[in-house]
Amino acid sequence: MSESLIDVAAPEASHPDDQFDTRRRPGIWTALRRGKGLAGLILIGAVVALGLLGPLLAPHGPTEQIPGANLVGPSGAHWFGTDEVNRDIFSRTLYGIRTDLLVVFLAVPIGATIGILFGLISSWWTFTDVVAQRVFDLVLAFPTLILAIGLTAFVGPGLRTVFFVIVAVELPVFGRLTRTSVRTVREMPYVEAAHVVGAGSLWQLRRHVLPNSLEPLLVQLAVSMSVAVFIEGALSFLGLGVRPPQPSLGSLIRDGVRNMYDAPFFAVGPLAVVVALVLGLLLVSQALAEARRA
Amino acid sequence: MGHYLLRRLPSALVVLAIASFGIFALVRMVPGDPVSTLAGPDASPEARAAIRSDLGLDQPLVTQYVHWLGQLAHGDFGTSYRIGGQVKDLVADGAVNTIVLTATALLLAAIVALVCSVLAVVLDNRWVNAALSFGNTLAIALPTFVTGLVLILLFAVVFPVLPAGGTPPDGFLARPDIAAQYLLLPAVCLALGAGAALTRFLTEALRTELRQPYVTTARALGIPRRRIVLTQALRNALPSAVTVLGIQFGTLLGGAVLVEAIFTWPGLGGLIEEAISGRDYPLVQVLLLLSVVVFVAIQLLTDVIHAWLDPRVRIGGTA
Amino acid sequence: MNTPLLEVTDLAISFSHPRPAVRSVSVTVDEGEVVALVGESGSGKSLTARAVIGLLPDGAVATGSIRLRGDELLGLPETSYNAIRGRRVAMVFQEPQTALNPVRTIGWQIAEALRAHGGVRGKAAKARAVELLREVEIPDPEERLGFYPHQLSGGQKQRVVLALALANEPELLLADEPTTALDVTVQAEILALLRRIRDRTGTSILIITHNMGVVAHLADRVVVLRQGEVVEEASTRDLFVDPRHAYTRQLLAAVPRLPGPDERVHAVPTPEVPADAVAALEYDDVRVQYGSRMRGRVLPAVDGVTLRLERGQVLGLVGESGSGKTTLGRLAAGLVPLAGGSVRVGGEDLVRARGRRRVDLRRRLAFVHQDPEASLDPRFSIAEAIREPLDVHGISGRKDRDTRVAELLDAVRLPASFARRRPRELSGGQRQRVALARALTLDPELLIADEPTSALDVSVQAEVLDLFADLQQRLGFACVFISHDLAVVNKVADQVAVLRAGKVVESGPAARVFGAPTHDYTRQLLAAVPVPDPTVRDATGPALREQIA
Amino acid sequence: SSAVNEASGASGGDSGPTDGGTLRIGSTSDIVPASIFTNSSDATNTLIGAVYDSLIDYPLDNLEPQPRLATSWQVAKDGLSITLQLRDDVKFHTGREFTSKDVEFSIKTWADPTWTVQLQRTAAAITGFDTSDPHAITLSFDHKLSNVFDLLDMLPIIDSETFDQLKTGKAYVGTGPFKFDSWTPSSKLTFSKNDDYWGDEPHLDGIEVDIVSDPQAQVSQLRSGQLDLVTGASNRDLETLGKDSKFDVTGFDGAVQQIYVGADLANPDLQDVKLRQAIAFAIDRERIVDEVFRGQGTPINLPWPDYSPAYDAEANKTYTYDPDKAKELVAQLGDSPTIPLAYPAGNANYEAVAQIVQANLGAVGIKTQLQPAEYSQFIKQLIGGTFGGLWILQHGYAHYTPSTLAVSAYPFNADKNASHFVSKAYKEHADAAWNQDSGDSPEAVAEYQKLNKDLLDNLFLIEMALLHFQTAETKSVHDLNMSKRGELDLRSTYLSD
Ligand SMILES: Nc1ncnc2c1ncn2[C@@H]1O[C@H](COP(=O)(O)OP(=O)(O)OP(=O)(O)O)[C@@H](O)[C@H]1O
Ligand SMILES: Nc1ncnc2c1ncn2[C@@H]1O[C@H](COP(=O)(O)OP(=O)(O)OP(=O)(O)O)[C@@H](O)[C@H]1O
Ligand SMILES: [Mg+2]
Ligand SMILES: [Mg+2]
Repeated sequence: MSESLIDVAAPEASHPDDQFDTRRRPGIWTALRRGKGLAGLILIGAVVALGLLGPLLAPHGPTEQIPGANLVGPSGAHWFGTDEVNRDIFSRTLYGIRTDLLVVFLAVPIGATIGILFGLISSWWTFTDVVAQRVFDLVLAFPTLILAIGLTAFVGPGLRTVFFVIVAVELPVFGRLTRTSVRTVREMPYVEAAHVVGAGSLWQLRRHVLPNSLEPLLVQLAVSMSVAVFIEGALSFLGLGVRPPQPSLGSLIRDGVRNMYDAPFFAVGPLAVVVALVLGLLLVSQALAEARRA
Repeated sequence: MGHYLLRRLPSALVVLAIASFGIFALVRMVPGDPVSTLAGPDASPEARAAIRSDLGLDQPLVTQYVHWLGQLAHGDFGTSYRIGGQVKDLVADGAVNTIVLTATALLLAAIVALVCSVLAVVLDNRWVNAALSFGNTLAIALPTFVTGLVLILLFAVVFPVLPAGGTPPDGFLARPDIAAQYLLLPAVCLALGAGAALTRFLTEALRTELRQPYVTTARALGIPRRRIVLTQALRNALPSAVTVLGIQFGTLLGGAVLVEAIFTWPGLGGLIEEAISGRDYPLVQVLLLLSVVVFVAIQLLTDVIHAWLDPRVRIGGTA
Repeated sequence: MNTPLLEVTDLAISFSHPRPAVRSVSVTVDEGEVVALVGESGSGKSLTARAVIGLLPDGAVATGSIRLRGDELLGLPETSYNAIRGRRVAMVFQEPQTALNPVRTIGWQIAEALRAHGGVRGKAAKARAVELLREVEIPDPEERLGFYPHQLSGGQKQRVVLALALANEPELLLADEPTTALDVTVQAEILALLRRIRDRTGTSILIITHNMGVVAHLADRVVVLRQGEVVEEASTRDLFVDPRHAYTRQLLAAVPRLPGPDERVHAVPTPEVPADAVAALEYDDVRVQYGSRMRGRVLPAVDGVTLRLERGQVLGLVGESGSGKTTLGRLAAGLVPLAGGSVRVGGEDLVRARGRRRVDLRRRLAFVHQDPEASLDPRFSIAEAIREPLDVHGISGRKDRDTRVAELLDAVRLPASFARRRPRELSGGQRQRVALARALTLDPELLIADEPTSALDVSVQAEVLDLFADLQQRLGFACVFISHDLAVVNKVADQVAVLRAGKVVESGPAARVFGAPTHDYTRQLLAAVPVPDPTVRDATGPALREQIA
Repeated sequence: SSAVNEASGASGGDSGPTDGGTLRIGSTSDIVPASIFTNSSDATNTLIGAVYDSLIDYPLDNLEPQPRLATSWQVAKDGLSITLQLRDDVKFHTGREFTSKDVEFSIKTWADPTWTVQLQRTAAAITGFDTSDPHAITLSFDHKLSNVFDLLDMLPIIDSETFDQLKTGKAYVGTGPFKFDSWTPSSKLTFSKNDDYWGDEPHLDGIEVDIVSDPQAQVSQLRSGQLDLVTGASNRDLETLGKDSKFDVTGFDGAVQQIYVGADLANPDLQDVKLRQAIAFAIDRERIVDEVFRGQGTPINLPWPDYSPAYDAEANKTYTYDPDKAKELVAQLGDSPTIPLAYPAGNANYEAVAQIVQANLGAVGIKTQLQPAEYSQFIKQLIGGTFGGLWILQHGYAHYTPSTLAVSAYPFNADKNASHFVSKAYKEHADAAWNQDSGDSPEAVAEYQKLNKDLLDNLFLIEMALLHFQTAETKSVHDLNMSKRGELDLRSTYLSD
């Protein structure tokens, strides 16, 4: 009897198959290596590569004015046509990508990071929460335009302004979103469980609350990155954005739209790039969200 | 809910007080001044001095601020430098248009987001998802000034079925059918971006909800997926969507500036742009203050809706 | 020969990990029959049941055959399944804590279940909901209809889930541990209810349980599972009398028992406690109220409790569901705001302690949540979850921590390979053991264990309890042990407190309370304990209770 | 029912003037009541042109005064006063009769600096008013006023009784062909026909001015039939519309503006005139006119149109596009640092011109940095003279008596200008040109030559092009006119259907 007891009570570890259970968990990286994630990465990669290799690929300088080529349509010589001051739109698009990469992949993440940190930390205590939320209200209440004008007063127009404006615009968005998630997640028993074993606020925030609040933030990040190009364009529209003659996707699209009736081709190239970039971003964010849900 | 609002009121008032000062100072910190835009480049220095004292801008800043506060306390919002009328009337006129436009857009965005995300989740069909996802991308990627002009080109110029812009000549109430036609293009244009972003959020949130154990319970009871999504998952996913909508509202108001310009919609967007470029301090100040009030209110509202949607927030405590 | 109601043949279920979760299970349930599925934790009981109702977790691949009255269910499209679920086959899931929609009232959820099969609506639905709640012994059913899940105690939730499953009077009820969170009296009611339903409507029941008493009490036939395979199948009587397989014998041998009436001790000397010793935990006239005072509706959950737990002792908390056991436990961990009285841990007030002191106190204290599923971060692997207390306090190096994790996994009888899994990929009992392992990580001085073994089969439970006793002996920690299983409490606890409606009705040394109960309620409890012996089935339960009462 | 059908106007061929219809005009910017007399926006211009009459009218293409409210006039021998005979059949829209008192009131209003009209100094120089005859007035001057007719052409005769309402934008009462009905700020202005007009009764029943700030939206609404006429379309759109059989583009050659590059001499790099000459040689004016303004302009060195008494065809060719010469000049100066080049942001034409100028200058070795500035800020910099480099802007008034420009247009002001250009000679010449009996006497012309030389030698302001004013309208709009002031003259305009 006692023999058999030992035999049958042996823990499940004794099962031989278990030794092989060492596969890597399908994580974020796997999600990016197939399906949607891969397609998104390729799109983003292509746009980034075009931007980085711009100087090598561009047939003309970004500000080079080609005599006589005034707003001519797409052709072998000018793939995307030329603009109203005789510049090659294709070349400008390539250089324009570089500007937007900076905005999309630097300004938005910076704003998002600060916003998330702010939202995380402030929402932990009631007092800071109230203060932070009201501050976010205030910042959100100022339309982008006014923020931009206000900021130009201090730093002057240009890429820097665009950068600051986007950081300032994204900060409260992420702050508020983080706070909402935090309020739900912090009620979860597993956060309490960490609290019980003595984990401090920071630990709970970093290890439990943040990772479990990421879904909406990931979506917002993709959306914000997409919208950044547009904010950049709108600012250029008001003369607060990237200064001419420096190209940017937003200002190229804006110029294209200005010439919509005469040169409908103008905006197509830059728009295609933006759509590719946005599609890439959304696909990647979708893939990541799916991977996190799985 | 009453006491809940009451509890929030003091902080809201503090925000308004701080905002009023912040706005007052900020507006004056921005370079350029109302006198030079009013007087134009060719005015003589005397002319400018005359205008300056006319507007009371020669007074010390603190005096001006106190004066303004005093006015506000009496419900007097001042007179516009440039346009000349009572700020109150100007804002009221513009506000009606803007409210109609943004409310319609918000409604459209919410409906589109609800329909699209529920469709995506309920059908869960590859092609439907791909189509929705692509539509989404376009809506997010295309700037308002592109979609606006394309819409006008399509529906007003090439196929002239809708007005290219402007507000209904007889107001919104006289002929609702006509008003709707005037409203359609700008509202759609404004709603696109917000609607698309919201769709993304809601779809993700719904997908997450569908993995919750209570959904398994519901499925085990034989409740069809469609119904689970509509009556249970949606309700759980909505609070975060409402927050996003509250945040999106800012973007929406920002977009309104552009949309109002493209569609010649005489609302607050155009007014604020004009007021800023003309450094029309009284008008800018009131508009910004209004914006802050609206935002504080919107945030209050989202919190209330939150509490209304989620009993755990409303009733408190965890089991 | 007539076809059985349910016929599962050669069911195998596998996931991406190499070892199949279910290898080959064949079970039949005849019309009106109650079949019990028992076996080792993690042996595939829950998965088998879920396969029947077509709700296997993502990534599960099932082969074999599942027939309901001869119709194949495996591989049936979702839409056809909907007509079957709830109406013909209903299921009560193992973990009731998260099984309810948090933002809908329970009344709504029951009405929705009724609506799903074109049943009653409106007023009639409400009446039926009240009836159902009453049937599952929920007090004040009319009022509770408007409650949200988070306002109910664990046992109440479990009963609501049962009510949901019974709403449409299914032909087959799959009940996965339907009574784990219930106190014995309610459990007895539920068992009686299940039997009543079977008798009245001819509903067949496939019940999964660890409680051999429940099996003995309810089941006609027993199927014993181990490592995804059926090791034995027999009628209840035969199984208890003449278990064939070694595992079954071990299972039966491990069943903890309460002392029989003749073994009862009448006077037990109270152990000597030095008068000046600092108690490990002290409740002094503690009061807790839930609900908002501003709404004017206050529910006293704990009402003037005074208890004292000496160092190195185990205090068993028993009592009906919703009587405030969990609340008392949470109080000790400083998780519930006090409405009155004081709680001292090692002589210190945890609620008032601040900063380092608080962290220090916390470190010496461990807590096992009643609901292990919810208390494990879904994004943490098992290893991370167990290691977290070490990480938090920065104790020892990385390697040592990993060793410790392996040690603990082994101690709770989990294979080391589970370290990489997420909580979702474990069975209920496995998760509970993870939660226990996590609580033991830091060698606590005070352990608050809220139903730590409710989801464990008796064999594993026996081992875990042995381990527990061993550790307790070695480390000398004090423990608050909350359980519905009086036999278990009897086995581990030095002191016992019996709670009812937030008040202590009786407390004292375990042997005395269980041996010579002085309070009626305690006697009721003891009488309601199902005896793991099918032959005495009729002598227990309500009948006996009445006798005693 | 469809909003489009209800909104779309009549269209079709022309069968002679017909009465009726409302002309819907798209304007870029709204009126600003506080500066209603400054020609500051196209809507203001339309309002002034529709509601008010002036005493005299200049034809578009010369400077010979024609009667309007004044039937005849006589300048005194000493050039220090003028007597005008006024019409006696004119009534304000309120029904009140128009008299010489109203002329006095109008001139005095203009002399008030708070209205900031360009000819304020000229109006202020009129100090004596003899209004004893209600239908004649004698104005006496402080000093000779060679440009008094400019004032009489520009000055609208306003009603003193409703003046308070004018200040707040509530009412605009004049004697003109249309009566002001309503103004909805930043939305629209409406006017209706003045049935008691002293001249030929207008054909149109009314005018509606829609404020459509986006030039492209104007074109869209014109194309979709919501507007009949737009004043703010871009040159490129005008070109396209001109080719479209459904639309007409009308040019008004006499009402001109000039686009120029200003140079702030406070910047040490710009102090050397050689650099400014290099700039003048480096700019490809032909290209700017052709590509940006689609041929609707003339390259210039001096601001005057060809009918101006100050016009000098030869002098106007002093600086033609000559990059080599520019390079030579730059080479003589050695390296210069980057110079800021400001322009008003958000305007496609300015932006394009600025980029071309930058490229032109870059090609000859002058480095510049573009500085788009928001309009309000730009004006402030202009007034304060704080550009510290180059700037691009337009100016007007060169199509009037030349002295008007020198004494009234800010960039040319000899006393103080944005260029920080101070020159005794220039000031003397400007004053002398003003102090003439008549704007086209040989003495005056001699002074203009001196002024021209000052401008060309000092180049504190480098003229680029003279721009013509254009409108686009549907084919149903006929007989459209424009005053020299740039106001639409709709007295004889009619809509065909
Ligand atoms: N979602 C999943 N992914 C991977 N493995 C799983 C999953 N769910 C269960 N398993 C594994 O399948 C086996 C059987 O699980 P099941 O839940 O059926 O056990 P059980 O018999 O109900 O145990 P318990 O009595 O502890 O509830 C276990 O070893 C478990 O680890
Ligand atoms: N957050 C809450 N809000 C309101 N009431 C609550 C809350 N948590 C618990 N209660 C109520 O307090 C009482 C005691 O609950 P508690 O969880 O302590 O019971 P329990 O003895 O642990 O029951 P079980 O054995 O069912 O787990 C119950 O009546 C319950 O409904
Ligand atoms: Mg199980
Ligand atoms: Mg409990």
